[in-house]
Amino acid sequence: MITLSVPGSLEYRDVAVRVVGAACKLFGPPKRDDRRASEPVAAVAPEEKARGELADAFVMAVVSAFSEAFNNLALHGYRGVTDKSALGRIDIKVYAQPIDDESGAVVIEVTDTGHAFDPAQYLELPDELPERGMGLFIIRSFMDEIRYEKGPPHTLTLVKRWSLASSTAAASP
Amino acid sequence: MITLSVPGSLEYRDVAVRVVGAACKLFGPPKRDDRRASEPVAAVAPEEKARGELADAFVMAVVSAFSEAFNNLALHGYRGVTDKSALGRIDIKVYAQPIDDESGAVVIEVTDTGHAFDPAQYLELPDELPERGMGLFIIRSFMDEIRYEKGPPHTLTLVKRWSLASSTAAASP
Amino acid sequence: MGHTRSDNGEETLVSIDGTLDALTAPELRPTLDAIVAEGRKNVMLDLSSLRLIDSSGVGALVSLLKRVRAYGGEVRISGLRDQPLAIFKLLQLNRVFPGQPGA
Amino acid sequence: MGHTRSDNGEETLVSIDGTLDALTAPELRPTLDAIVAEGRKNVMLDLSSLRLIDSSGVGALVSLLKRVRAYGGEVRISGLRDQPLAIFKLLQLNRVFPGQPGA
Ligand SMILES: Nc1ncnc2c1ncn2[C@@H]1O[C@H](COP(=O)(O)OP(=O)(O)O)[C@@H](O)[C@H]1O
Ligand SMILES: Nc1ncnc2c1ncn2[C@@H]1O[C@H](COP(=O)(O)OP(=O)(O)O)[C@@H](O)[C@H]1O
Repeated sequence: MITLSVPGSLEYRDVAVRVVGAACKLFGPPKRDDRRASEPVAAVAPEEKARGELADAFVMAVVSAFSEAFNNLALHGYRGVTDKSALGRIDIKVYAQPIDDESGAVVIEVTDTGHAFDPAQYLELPDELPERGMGLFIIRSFMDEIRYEKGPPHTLTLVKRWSLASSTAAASP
Repeated sequence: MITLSVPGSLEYRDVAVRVVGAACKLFGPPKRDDRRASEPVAAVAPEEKARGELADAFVMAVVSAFSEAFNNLALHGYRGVTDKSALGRIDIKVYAQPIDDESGAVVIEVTDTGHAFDPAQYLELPDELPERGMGLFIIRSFMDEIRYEKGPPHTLTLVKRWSLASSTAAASP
Repeated sequence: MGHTRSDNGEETLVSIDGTLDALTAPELRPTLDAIVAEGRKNVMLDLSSLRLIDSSGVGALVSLLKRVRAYGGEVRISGLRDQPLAIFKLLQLNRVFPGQPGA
Repeated sequence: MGHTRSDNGEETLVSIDGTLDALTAPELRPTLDAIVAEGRKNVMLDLSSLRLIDSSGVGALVSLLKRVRAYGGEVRISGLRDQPLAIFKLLQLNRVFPGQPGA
């Protein structure tokens, strides 16, 4: 498990996104199959390519969703906090939930002490040409599970699953 | 303050180094002088260049020193731990120590529960062509202060100061 | 995020690189507002060096699109790839923003 | 870290990119060991794409240098810059490793 704690302000988003991105590489779908390291490169190559794409898409989805969650905390959760020293924090836990050798999940728990909200209220895009209100839609679309536990502290849990079966199937001749 | 906690193993070094690098950008010498934003670009340019170099060198030094400290914990501090689930953690705190508008310091505290050691024993390079034993030399050379408090938990504190006076002096015609 | 604007006759080209998000989108706003204030009708966004975008970044571009269309202009995009492409597809904006002229 | 080895007559060129550190140096070892086992006398390390090095990475390169010198060969480096250059200067290794032939 990796834990990170930063002040609830947009400046810290970049640090948090980097941690989540790196955590996906550690806990998400592996790019290389170490068990096949002794096989000839040609046999492994197409599968490696499919795995690489699976891993990249995984990181992309999780980083996109997490960024929206972080934005919401800094912009809405801690809205109206003008005294910087009184600013609440954003605590992030990232860990792997192993399923088997070929699949697993990455879980991200984001905890804050700001305003609460009800994610069930924001299920659809507000407009055909939306300028805001897309954050929760992006989170829901890119993650497999989203849970919210009202506090304070409030915890938003994001879960993204992966399975090598989908990538190896695509790569098989 | 930013806090990060990871298992005491080399795989997590990259996450930790990213956080420390990003923290240096937030807490170290600023690249831009926001007070001069309204001045013509030509007047600001040479100073911005000097500031950019100061900031880059600062991040380089801190990241290099911190990487060595992390290596040492994973390789020596938690040496001999074979059961991964019993592996101790590395807790990292990074914060700014403001001095004035023109200078400050970044403080990194690294805490572990592994073997203790005495940094005062490793003051010099072991050899003219060293293959090991360079870590503490690098830490000492790149940081302004290093403190070690024996526990457990043990805490290694690294301090690096910065001052814009040196960069603006260099950039003045 | 970095961006450049260049005017070439009727066309205005805006190239955006790096990360366009809640933190950096405000830096882009004055450039977009000026384009609207000047009533530029043919705006091209080069997003080939854009690495990451979030909903705030998308919001800034959609706002530009709406305002330029309001006076009869058009905003095209080119070079969309990786994460920004995934976001545009998800929000079905790749249909809303036309691509290169003639493409 | 990525690395490539190519042999051109007498010379062996090893290009190393990315981060050479405690985690990745072990991946480089087999290549360096093979160079020594084959007794290659003229080794050039291209470090122009090396972004970050730590003491373990330096240790691997110094170990190569010592072993190649032991049988009368030489290891040169080229392209050192940024953080790796700072580390080599600090450890005074830029004097130990000769640069390009004739440089
Ligand atoms: N962490 C949060 N704390 C408080 N309110 C939130 C939080 N996240 C979202 N909200 C509320 O949900 C609404 C929809 O969020 P979102 O879909 O991300 O769009 P946007 O942030 O662009 O408004 C927000 O406008 C806000 O009122
Ligand atoms: N965090 C630590 N815990 C235990 N021992 C340490 C720690 N850091 C350093 N040491 C001891 O100090 C020695 C010198 O460290 P260093 O200068 O980094 O070189 P190296 O790691 O290459 O040996 C190490 O070999 C080790 O015995």
